Amino acid sequence: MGLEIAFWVLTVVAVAAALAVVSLHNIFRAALALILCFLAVAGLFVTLSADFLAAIQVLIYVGAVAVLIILAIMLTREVQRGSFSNRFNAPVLLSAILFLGVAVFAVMATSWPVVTLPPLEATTTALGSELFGEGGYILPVEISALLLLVVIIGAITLVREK
Amino acid sequence: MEVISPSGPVWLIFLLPLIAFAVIFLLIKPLNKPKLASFISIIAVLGSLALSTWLLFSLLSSPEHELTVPSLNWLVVGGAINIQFGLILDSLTVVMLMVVTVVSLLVQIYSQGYMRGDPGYHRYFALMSLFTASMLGLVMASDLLVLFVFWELVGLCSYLLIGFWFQRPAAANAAKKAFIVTRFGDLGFLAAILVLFSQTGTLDIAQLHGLAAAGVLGGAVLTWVAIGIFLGAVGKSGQFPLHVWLPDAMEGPTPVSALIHAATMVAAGVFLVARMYPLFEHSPTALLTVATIGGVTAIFAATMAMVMTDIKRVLAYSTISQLGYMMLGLGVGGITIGIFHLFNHAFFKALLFLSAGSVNHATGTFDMRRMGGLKRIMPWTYATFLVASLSIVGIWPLAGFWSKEEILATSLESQPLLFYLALITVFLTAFYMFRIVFLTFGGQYRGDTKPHESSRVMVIPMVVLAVLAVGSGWVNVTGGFDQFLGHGEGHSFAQGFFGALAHPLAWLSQVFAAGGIFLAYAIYSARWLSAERIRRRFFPVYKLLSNKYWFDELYENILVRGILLNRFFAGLKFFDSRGVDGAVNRIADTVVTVGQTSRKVQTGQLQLYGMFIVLGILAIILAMYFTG
Amino acid sequence: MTLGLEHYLVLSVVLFSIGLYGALARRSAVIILMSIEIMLNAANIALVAFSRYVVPGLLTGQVFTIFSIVVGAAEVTVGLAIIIAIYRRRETIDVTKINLMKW
Amino acid sequence: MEFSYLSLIIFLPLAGALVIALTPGLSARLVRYIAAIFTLVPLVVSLVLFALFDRSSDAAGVMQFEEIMSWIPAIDANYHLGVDGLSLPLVLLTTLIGFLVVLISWKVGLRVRQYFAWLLLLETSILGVFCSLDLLLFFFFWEVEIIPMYFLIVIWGSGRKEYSAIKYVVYTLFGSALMLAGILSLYFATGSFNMIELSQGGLAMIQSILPIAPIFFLLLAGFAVKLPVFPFHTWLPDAHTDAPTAVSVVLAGTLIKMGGYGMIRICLGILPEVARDFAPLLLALAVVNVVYGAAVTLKQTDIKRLIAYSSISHMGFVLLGVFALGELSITGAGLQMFSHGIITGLLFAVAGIVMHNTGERTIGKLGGLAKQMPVVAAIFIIGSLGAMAVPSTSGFVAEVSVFLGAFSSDAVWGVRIFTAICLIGVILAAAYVLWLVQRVFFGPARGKFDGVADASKLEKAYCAVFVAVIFLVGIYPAILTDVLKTGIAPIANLFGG
Repeated sequence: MGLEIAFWVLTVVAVAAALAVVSLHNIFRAALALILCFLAVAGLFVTLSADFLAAIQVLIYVGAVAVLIILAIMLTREVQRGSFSNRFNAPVLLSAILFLGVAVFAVMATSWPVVTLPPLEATTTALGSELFGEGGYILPVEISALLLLVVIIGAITLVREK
Repeated sequence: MEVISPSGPVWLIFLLPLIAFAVIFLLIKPLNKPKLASFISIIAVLGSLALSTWLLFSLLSSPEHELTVPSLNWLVVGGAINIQFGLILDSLTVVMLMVVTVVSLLVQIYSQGYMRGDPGYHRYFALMSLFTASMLGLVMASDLLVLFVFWELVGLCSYLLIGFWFQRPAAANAAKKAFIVTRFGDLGFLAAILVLFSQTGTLDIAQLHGLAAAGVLGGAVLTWVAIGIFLGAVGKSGQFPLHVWLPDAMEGPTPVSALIHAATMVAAGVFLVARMYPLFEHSPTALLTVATIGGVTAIFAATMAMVMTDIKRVLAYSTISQLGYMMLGLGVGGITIGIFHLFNHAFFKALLFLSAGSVNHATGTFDMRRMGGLKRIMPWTYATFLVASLSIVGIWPLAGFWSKEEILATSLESQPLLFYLALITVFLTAFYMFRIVFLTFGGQYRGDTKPHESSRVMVIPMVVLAVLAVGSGWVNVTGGFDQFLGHGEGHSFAQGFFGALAHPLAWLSQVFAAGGIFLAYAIYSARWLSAERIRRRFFPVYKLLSNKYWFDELYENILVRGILLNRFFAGLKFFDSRGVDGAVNRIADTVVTVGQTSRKVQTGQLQLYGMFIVLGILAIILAMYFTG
Repeated sequence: MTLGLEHYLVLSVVLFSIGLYGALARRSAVIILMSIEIMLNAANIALVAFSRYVVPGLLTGQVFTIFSIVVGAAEVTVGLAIIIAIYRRRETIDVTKINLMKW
Repeated sequence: MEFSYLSLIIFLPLAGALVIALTPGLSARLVRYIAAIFTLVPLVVSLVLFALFDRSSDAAGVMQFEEIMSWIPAIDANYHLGVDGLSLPLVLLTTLIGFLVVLISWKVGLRVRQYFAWLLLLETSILGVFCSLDLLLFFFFWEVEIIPMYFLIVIWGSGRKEYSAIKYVVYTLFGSALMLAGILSLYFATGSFNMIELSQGGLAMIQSILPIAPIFFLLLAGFAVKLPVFPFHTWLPDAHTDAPTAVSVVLAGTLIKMGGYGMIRICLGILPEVARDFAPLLLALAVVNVVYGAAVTLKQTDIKRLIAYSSISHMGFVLLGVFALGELSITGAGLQMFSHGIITGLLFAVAGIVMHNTGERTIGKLGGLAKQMPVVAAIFIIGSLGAMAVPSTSGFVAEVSVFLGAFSSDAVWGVRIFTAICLIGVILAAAYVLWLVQRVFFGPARGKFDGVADASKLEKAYCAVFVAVIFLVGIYPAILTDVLKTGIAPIANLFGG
């Protein structure tokens, strides 16, 4: 029961925060709403028994990404300009709603192969062995590391003053 | 048919001048030895003459008057075509060989004097050799296509020789005109060749003769083929209505005119009809066409000859007129009559031109109004010209008489109307020839330069030709020529010589001829009648004649320039650049415009693209849902 | 009614649609980037939900989510760097005005 | 397997192009000599092939000097070369012209290395077309040619060169796109790219229900643009007019022959039934080409443009010969392709000399040049004689074979009428050729051309080669007909002789 309450609360928060991100005039506030949204998602991860993921979500998204975004907003002085919609506001909205309808319909119409087993509880260890263990995902992990390195160098190169 | 051996010398008859041409063009010209060029050319034609004479005697001693040599493959494609390069060695060939080599030899000797000092001396003799070679090849060819090859080469050589002084626009124009007008005729010839080939699968002349005789080739097809061939002859021989090139061809050097008018170019047409005569024989329509065109041309050209003031032009029209006689002879009589006139005509017409050239050499002009009184200054030229004139008029017993009499006699039998035309032409011929004689040689000299008799190298060929102009006709006095070429009765020389006068027709033609001469005397020598007053009296006629019936205007200005070039072809060009190419460009422009317009859909706004991507995905999902 | 896979999936779809709208309708590059992050998160929710309800014993979905988060972080970093670079040059990050490459 | 003569011929020019393009620091002089050597050797080799070629009647329809290697096994496309009596003369023509154009280009001074590299690449692609026995390989070589042509026109051309170059490329691509569609349809219908198999198996090989008439027209489109056939001809005058002299020579001499060759080899050889059905239509187009082309030629004022239009008229004779479907007429078409290559090549080369030396190309502004440049005039006149098919030149033999063959062919309805109309082209040819000669070379000499140089030794040399070939073929046509018949007889047999 508690799980359900948590789900609904977090859902409401997440959706509201997301709506705020796309509709707020003030970009800075939008960024703050985004952080809220991220946090709500982290909570949702918890309700899905993905505690390690929830932690990462908070660390990376709330900690790193959100900070980066705010930093960018400051650097580009976007706050004064504000957020406006472009010429295609209405059609895009319509498309998005259509998409929503179709996707929800698809979700509802599909019979998912749901299993009623209980979830693993201590996911951190399991994840660790899954990622680094025998027959696991060690190569993608290494590639991710490389990717991050490239991203760092790329970002530095891009923003470096000539 | 007996194979002549050795056959090498026979081939040499036309190869010798051809070799001379190549040698002069490739070897002598770079050395710049003009004298050598003329000697090589003359020696070559002399060799051909000797070989032709040898061939003549071989032929005379052979019973069928026909020999043969092994032929060579020329154009052979599987079973589709088999064109042999062979030689026909019959009496017709050998007569033509003699005419061509003799006239060519004399003309070339004469040219040594006439062309002295000309910068194109080498080129002249090289082309003369080629011209002679082509004509010799033409008369010997055994296949119609090979004959056509030489036929075209003859045309080409006359193009190059008429346009010899290419820096004169008139000469260049005349050359072009000659080639194109004769090409019109050649079109008929070529069409006839195509029909013959598609009907029979062969172009061998002897075989075609056989097919025509056997009746395999007959009816309308044969008539059309014959008329097509005749069209070729009309072009080459300057018959009405394709005569317009011949007078203009006077722009070439005078010896060239002599050769063209006597032995080569124009003779080729008459020869062609004679060569293909077995085809004509089986089509009365074709024969009638030949005779009619011949008769009409004879009088038509003679009328124009009466008013020309340029001595060479008068002679040119007289050639057309005489060629008309030959065609008439072929049309009403047969090979022998036409060819006999060609044979005689070759000598006296060559002589007339050479004499005219001699006069020109002395006075520097061809305009008879600026001549006169040359009788005393140039006695040799005068004498030879007079002989030739009497011969062409047909005065007994000169050469022209014998052949012209035969034509008149045979035409009276079959086509009386054409006979009257021919008879009037006799009168006209006498008039215009003696108009030249009196205007040029009689009276007082009206020019500015100091005329003189020509050098010996020019006079001697003229004298030789004069002898031939008197005596060439006598070969048939005994009927020998007829027998040689075909069939006929023989009789003694004396019987023939004087017997000809026993016929009343002979006297009639003599009276007409004398009448013409007398009229010319009355107007131009004795001046009992004023030429000026006659001209004014008959001014419209004079105008018509001196403008050559406006044929040149009709062809050049109205048909070619006015209608074809400026209207039709210009229209086509406009259509090509605006219509066809314009359509292409318009299609290209349309594509560009469509692109310009439709690229606006590509706003460059990624977000719009994103929206369409979403809509696309939705469409795919829905499609998948509803279909599957 | 107990919580099921459908709940999470619908939530994911809703978030995704919101992000989609934001990414396609906003002018500011930063907002667009933020919207894309929302979409990424929506996808992550779906991944984790599938992992939870379809194969509870395995953690494949979560592993994927980790990679997804890494890639998302990388994307944000580069994206923001580009935005800043563009801003330096053109004094704007309005995407409708960034059209030098058009045509 | 015997020695790969054909690969050698095809790829030597390419090798030359690579040497020129990749070796740094070559002097212009050296580049010319390299180009000359790398085109002379293929010429010599093709002469050797010509001598070795089996002319006996057993050789009819047999490919000689065949080479075959797998190229793209997945779709059964092979590197398959070979020549028969039809293609060998064209190979010889291409190598001959290929060598001569290097000499013609001797005076080119702009970006010499690039120029000769493109020129050599061009030769490789044309040779490849004539030697390919695999449709895909054929198409490959067919397309490669566009690249060097574009650059040659656009960089070394004159006048509206960009326009002409683009027009050339677009036209050619238009045609070859349709042709590719045709080739692929043929492949899907029969499962083979092999020309020999296709022509021997004929339509019996067609397994699917694809209609064959559209395939025929798709294939024909590519050839028709190249030949060119009215109304696809307008690229030709533009390209010729604006291209540099040597490229005009290649274009007229060999490139447009690819069209005629393709028609005989592919349209006739592989799809004879359709060819017979549609022959009257194509003959009508041939008549238009001949007469209309000649009529438009008469009104041209630019010396190169005039020659270009005359090509359209002359290619009409090729079309006439091909679609009259008789053995003699197709042989005539083959002769005409060879002969036109030499004659028009010569005319363009000489026109190039005139333009180069006088700096003038409008006919009306030229005149009396026979006085100042007698050798050039003589050579040009010889070329003109060929163009108006005067006997003893190759043009005569070719045209007369076409006429005789077409008129006596009974494979096609109405062929006589079409042939008869085409005769008009003969007169018009004489008219425009003589008019051109008269306007440019005859008449009083003009003072402004007094210092104009006559042909140089090199120019005399290459013109002499052209002239020699013109007369050789004209006087002794068997030298070509003996070879042509082995290739053409089997194709003509498809139409009952």
